[in-house]
Amino acid sequence: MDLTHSAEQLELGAVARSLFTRECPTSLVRRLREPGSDGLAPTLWQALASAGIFGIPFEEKYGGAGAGQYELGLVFEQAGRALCPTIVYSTMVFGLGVARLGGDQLKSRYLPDLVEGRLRASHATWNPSNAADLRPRLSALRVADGWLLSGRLLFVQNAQAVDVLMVTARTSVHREPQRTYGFLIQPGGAGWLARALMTIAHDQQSEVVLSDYFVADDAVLTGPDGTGLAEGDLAWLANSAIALQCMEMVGGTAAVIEQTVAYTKVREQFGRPIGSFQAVQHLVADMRIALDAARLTATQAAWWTGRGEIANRAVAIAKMKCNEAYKWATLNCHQLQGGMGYVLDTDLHLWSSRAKLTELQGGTTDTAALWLERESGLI
Amino acid sequence: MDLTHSAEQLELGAVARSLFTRECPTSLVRRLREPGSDGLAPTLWQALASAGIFGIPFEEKYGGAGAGQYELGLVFEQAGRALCPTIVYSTMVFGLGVARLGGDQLKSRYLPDLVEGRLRASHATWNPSNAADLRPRLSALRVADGWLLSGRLLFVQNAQAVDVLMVTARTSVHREPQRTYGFLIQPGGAGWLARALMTIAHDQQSEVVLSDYFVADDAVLTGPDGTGLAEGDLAWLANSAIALQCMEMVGGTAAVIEQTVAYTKVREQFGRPIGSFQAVQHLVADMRIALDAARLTATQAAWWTGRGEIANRAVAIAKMKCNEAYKWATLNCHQLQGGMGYVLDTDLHLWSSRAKLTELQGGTTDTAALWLERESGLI
Amino acid sequence: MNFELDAAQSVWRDEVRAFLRENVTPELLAEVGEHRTTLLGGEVAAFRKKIGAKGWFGLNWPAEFGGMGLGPIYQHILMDEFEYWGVQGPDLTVTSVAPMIMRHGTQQNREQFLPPIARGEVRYAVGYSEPNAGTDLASLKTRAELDGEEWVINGSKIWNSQAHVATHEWLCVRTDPEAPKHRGISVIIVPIDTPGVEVRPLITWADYRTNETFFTDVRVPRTNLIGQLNEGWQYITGALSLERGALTNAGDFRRHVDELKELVRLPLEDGTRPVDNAEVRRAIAQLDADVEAAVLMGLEAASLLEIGEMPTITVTVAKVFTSELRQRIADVGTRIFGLAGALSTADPAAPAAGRYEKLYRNAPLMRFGAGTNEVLRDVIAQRGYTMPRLGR
Amino acid sequence: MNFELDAAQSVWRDEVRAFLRENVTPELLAEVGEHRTTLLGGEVAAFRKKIGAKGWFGLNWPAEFGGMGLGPIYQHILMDEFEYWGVQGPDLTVTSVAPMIMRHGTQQNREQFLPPIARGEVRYAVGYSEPNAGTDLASLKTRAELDGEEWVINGSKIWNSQAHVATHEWLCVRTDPEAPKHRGISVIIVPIDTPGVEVRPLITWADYRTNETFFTDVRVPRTNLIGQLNEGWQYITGALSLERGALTNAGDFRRHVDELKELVRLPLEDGTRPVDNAEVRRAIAQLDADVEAAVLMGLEAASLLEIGEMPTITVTVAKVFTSELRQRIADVGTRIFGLAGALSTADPAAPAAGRYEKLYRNAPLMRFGAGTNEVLRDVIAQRGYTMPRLGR
Repeated sequence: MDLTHSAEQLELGAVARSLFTRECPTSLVRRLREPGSDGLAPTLWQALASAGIFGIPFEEKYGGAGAGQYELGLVFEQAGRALCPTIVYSTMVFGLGVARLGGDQLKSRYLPDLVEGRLRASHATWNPSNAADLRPRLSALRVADGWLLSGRLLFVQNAQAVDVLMVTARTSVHREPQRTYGFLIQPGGAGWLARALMTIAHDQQSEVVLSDYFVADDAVLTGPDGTGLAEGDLAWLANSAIALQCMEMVGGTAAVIEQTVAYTKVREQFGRPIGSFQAVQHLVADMRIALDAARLTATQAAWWTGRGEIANRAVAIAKMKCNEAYKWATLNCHQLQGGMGYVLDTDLHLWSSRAKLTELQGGTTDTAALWLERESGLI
Repeated sequence: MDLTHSAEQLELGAVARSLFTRECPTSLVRRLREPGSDGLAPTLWQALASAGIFGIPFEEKYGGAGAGQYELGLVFEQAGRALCPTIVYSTMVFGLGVARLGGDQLKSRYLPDLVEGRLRASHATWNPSNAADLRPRLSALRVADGWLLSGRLLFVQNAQAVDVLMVTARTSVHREPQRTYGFLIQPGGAGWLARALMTIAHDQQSEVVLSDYFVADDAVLTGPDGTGLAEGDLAWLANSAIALQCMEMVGGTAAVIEQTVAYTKVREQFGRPIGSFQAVQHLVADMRIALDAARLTATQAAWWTGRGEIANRAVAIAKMKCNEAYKWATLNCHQLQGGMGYVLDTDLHLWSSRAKLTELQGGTTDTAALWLERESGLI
Repeated sequence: MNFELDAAQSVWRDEVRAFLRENVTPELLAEVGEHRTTLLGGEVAAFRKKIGAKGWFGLNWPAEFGGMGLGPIYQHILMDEFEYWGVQGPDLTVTSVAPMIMRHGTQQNREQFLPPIARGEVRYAVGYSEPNAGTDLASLKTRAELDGEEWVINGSKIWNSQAHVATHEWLCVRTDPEAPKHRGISVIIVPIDTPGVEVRPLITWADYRTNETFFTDVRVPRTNLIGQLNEGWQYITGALSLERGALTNAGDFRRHVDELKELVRLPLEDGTRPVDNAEVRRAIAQLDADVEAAVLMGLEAASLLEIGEMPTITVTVAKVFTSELRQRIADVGTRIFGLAGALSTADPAAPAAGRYEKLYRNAPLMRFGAGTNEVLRDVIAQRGYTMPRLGR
Repeated sequence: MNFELDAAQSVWRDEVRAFLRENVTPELLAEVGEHRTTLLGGEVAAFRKKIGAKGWFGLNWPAEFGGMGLGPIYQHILMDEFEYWGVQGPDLTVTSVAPMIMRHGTQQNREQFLPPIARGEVRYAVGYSEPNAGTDLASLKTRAELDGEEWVINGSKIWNSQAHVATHEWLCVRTDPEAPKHRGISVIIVPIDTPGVEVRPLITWADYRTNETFFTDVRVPRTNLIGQLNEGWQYITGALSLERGALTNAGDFRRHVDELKELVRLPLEDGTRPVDNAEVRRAIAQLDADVEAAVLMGLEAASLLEIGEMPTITVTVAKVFTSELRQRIADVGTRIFGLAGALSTADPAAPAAGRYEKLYRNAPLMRFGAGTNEVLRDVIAQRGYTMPRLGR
């Protein structure tokens, strides 16, 4: 039991922070929000690859650092501070999925490229409004040498910009039980139709409709014995993704509080900095208290999922606390920054929009509370 | 549409306030909380009778003032300020029940005495935890010249101190449909068993168990055509009672805020009155905002029920707002009064206990929200 | 005490409703939604003209100024209905600026400025805040100096909403720099097209356009001074009170809650209905109750005005309460539809056409605007309970 | 970063649990519940003796002072378990007073005062607050003047909890009335049975007894001064920090949530079960999540202490958070059982034997006690974010 970071962990956080500060300024964030942007950020991407960020959680035999998934969470905390484009996140979640669900052949095919920064990827293996809902949205029909996928996927991150996408589908094979398989598919081509969704955060999400979209057998995740992916593995992947997202939210929360505190120290009204007013200080204190609760619970969730545990309880709690901490911090920061922080020329709204989006992504506080109730046996 | 009080209404409030200030000091409230107290307050009672308070809502032909039930609410607002013993409330609710549900014979038997202050009474015609649940807890078996009541009633106010109690029971008569009748019964005697309940507010509530308790036909409320009491009339009575209780809660809320503000003006720390700190002022402002919401919604509920309407929506909203305003005001006043307000020698806890009790009485905020959801067609 | 509309009030409400039912078209609402537009186009202008024709711009003005002489309750009913329908009725020009001219203006002020307002020919922007004088309004620095028969104005105003569509500016200026900060402030009316006035857009997170307006050697006649020299502070604090009062009708809140009650019955993507979730029902019930309280606060303020009392505390309480409630409504409206709640007005699949996503971005403004809630809480404590004012 | 107990820590937790399972009897709990009793009776005394025999009173003391030399994590585990079981473990005497003597006391102080504490023979009450020096502790006025080889003490202390069962008072006094208010304060140890000490009960809303203690010409040896003359302020602020730290284990919170999860499955009077109500489930889930956060705050504070950092902000955050959470737990515990939640410990039909009704009355104390949350929020802002201190 030790809730402090090791020297290596502190160092990693500092490196990541300075990398994002340098390579992911808000000017980049703004550019990626523009209509028609593909959401890619080549310079940042290259810097992350060079710094070895993509390899952190993966085994050395695939080129990774084998440094542990929790360490990846530390990087995402810093990514959240800087509003790092979501393609980094969707790629890493894909990687974690392949590493957990794939056999050596698929891992060898994807992970080395991913580690080197040559692969951009995403995933759609849970209900984007409820990460505990793992029911596949696609059906898979058996054909020669492969499968035909059909169905509709909503809110697929970066679907139109990535090289590969991990999806799940329910198989339909004569005289066999229905199974959940994973499929690694390339966006585009026959049977692929995608529409960009316009969200509050102007991020890259799409609705994807597949119609008899062909996937060859060598890109299918069938589970260890071919009888389908274990629900536990899919749950672990979803929970790992939520935990990493919570780490992002923690970083975002810390960032807006710090920016706002800095503003209150220089903004003067009634002849004194507004940061000297007790009402302002108490709003800041309340944000800090919520941040600490979010940070500790997110850290716990990232640590346990990083150890390979499903950790439903820890993840549910983290999502509940991070959702509210981040959202209310941005709204309260608007209050403290007033008109100054409310115009599009200033940056606060970039975090505010992201906070609302991530609150809803994977599950609202109400939804996460249901996970916790289920885990406690209340339902 | 006019949300201000007439000169007469203002005058009535002022008279009631000075009456309660004089006749219902906290020394009386404390005495009535002592173990073994019967909850009666003869001097106060006499003063209320002399001032004509008991007759306010009743017709002149029964000795009342015919001044309107809303005016009674104005009195209860002042009663709530002073923590008036509940026997005034339970008696008036009984009176409203008789006036609405009874025929001329029963009204003539009870109302003149009540108006003159010669009758103390109470009632048990709804689930004390949920005023919208009107199902009788008693069964009534037909016998010669009357009925035998059996069953258990919980949380009957002043059951052991009153002259008469209005209860409802489900009739059981061969070849007839089950009906809900009202019964006006005298506490004590054969088939009556009561146990005092110990509540946080040290008020007078009892569990009453009736076993073949005989009631003569002339004390039965059978409804206009003998087929039972209309659910709408019972609902109106319950809602009227909740609305009046809400007026009490408003008075209590206002009282604790005012007392506490006065304390913060004289209590000095760090060389200045604590009431000059912005954090203290904002806590007071928040209590005031909640109080105004409670006051306006309670007033609305008392006004519509006073006009004879069931007013489910207005009553549900009033209960929701009053519950939270009163409870959190007392808890926040503890925060502002600190140790000084926390010892039994000082008075704040008298309101704090009452606030918790009245929150639960008739329905918590969650319960009242269900009334509102039902009224909105959401459930 | 009376919670029921009387016969005349009912007739009035029905008349307003009938007017709105007939004239609030989808085209009008579409144009209202376009906050970025530099000039409001034909639909809004035509709608304004119809309101003018009804005489409703002067509904609360005394007959001597060409108004209908209707009381605050009538005004409240009208504003409430307009808000419910999501369109702007009488704006600050008639609810706030004109009453101030009537109350504090000279006879010449009244004769000159009121008739065009009554005819709906002019529209005022209100110039209070400056970059360093927001919450601390009395620190304003924009100067007006008398040069013969003209005022020469230099300075700038920020958060100058509507300036890009206004004809005139109701401008607060410093006319005596030597006086203590609350003295030495005056109000001068400046036609927006006067040379030296420059309006630059500021676009907010809600896509709502406000402005920064610059005044460089702007010259207006000496007679454009409202009322007495250096007495402006009391005029504008009066106007702010009226403005806050006008914010509390909550008709739009009632509309949101009514709409949410309907929307939650529709199935989501995954076939479930939000209304089947107890948390969703409870969230709506909570909003419903709070909106009811907000509605009553507005009615109480109107009732107090009706009997001649200035409802300072009531409108201050209402402003704090409603602005924070608006944020909660927006939050609920964006979180009960799952991730679809994040879809914006730009997305055809957005629940409620993205109105709650937009409201979410809009809501922060009302919490810090028109007096930050922090200062207003001070006001509630200090004026509502005479708590000591000691350095905040 | 490691969220798992290591092998040695697990062994330790199991040892503590085994001890508690064996020694926390219904009789002990009944006596603990009797807060009004003037002297704690046989069960508590016997239980304390058993803890002393385990050496646990000195668990975090260095071996040189006869302690076990275990670190803050071990202490945290022990406190957490004791709280879960609802019994007092090592109290302020050993967790707060003794460490201060070790850190700041003279050699003679240590030799004289530590061994009896280690043996469990003595129990300290902590005398800080005075009627006019509560939150503003540094305004304390109780005087100690040197008269030859003795201190002569006059004044009074309030909220002097445990004084009626203590053997000694850890007393803050003013020893230099001329110095600025934070200087000139010293700490002197006063045996409670010294002539001139009078302990008068103050009974709180929670039936919990605290005291007002009067000191009239009380004489104690000069050597009872702790550490250096007039340096007391830094000792007591250090002790307060430790005290706040000790408040954040949240073991009792975890117990409440576990218990509520079970209680809501039992049918109420009317046959319904609270757990079948979605609102009740959600309220418990919210508490569950918040208690988890509180637990982690405590563990973080312990972890920081373990690596030699003083977790000032962490314990301050934790104190505010846990004290307000306690109030919410009590509120939920009294409102999910219908009106039966109002039944007190005195009523045999009370849900959970009235524990939540009692907690509801108990909870206000922790919000204003040990530093009011208002002042602590100032501390979080000013020390956590270096926000300017300007007259609060």
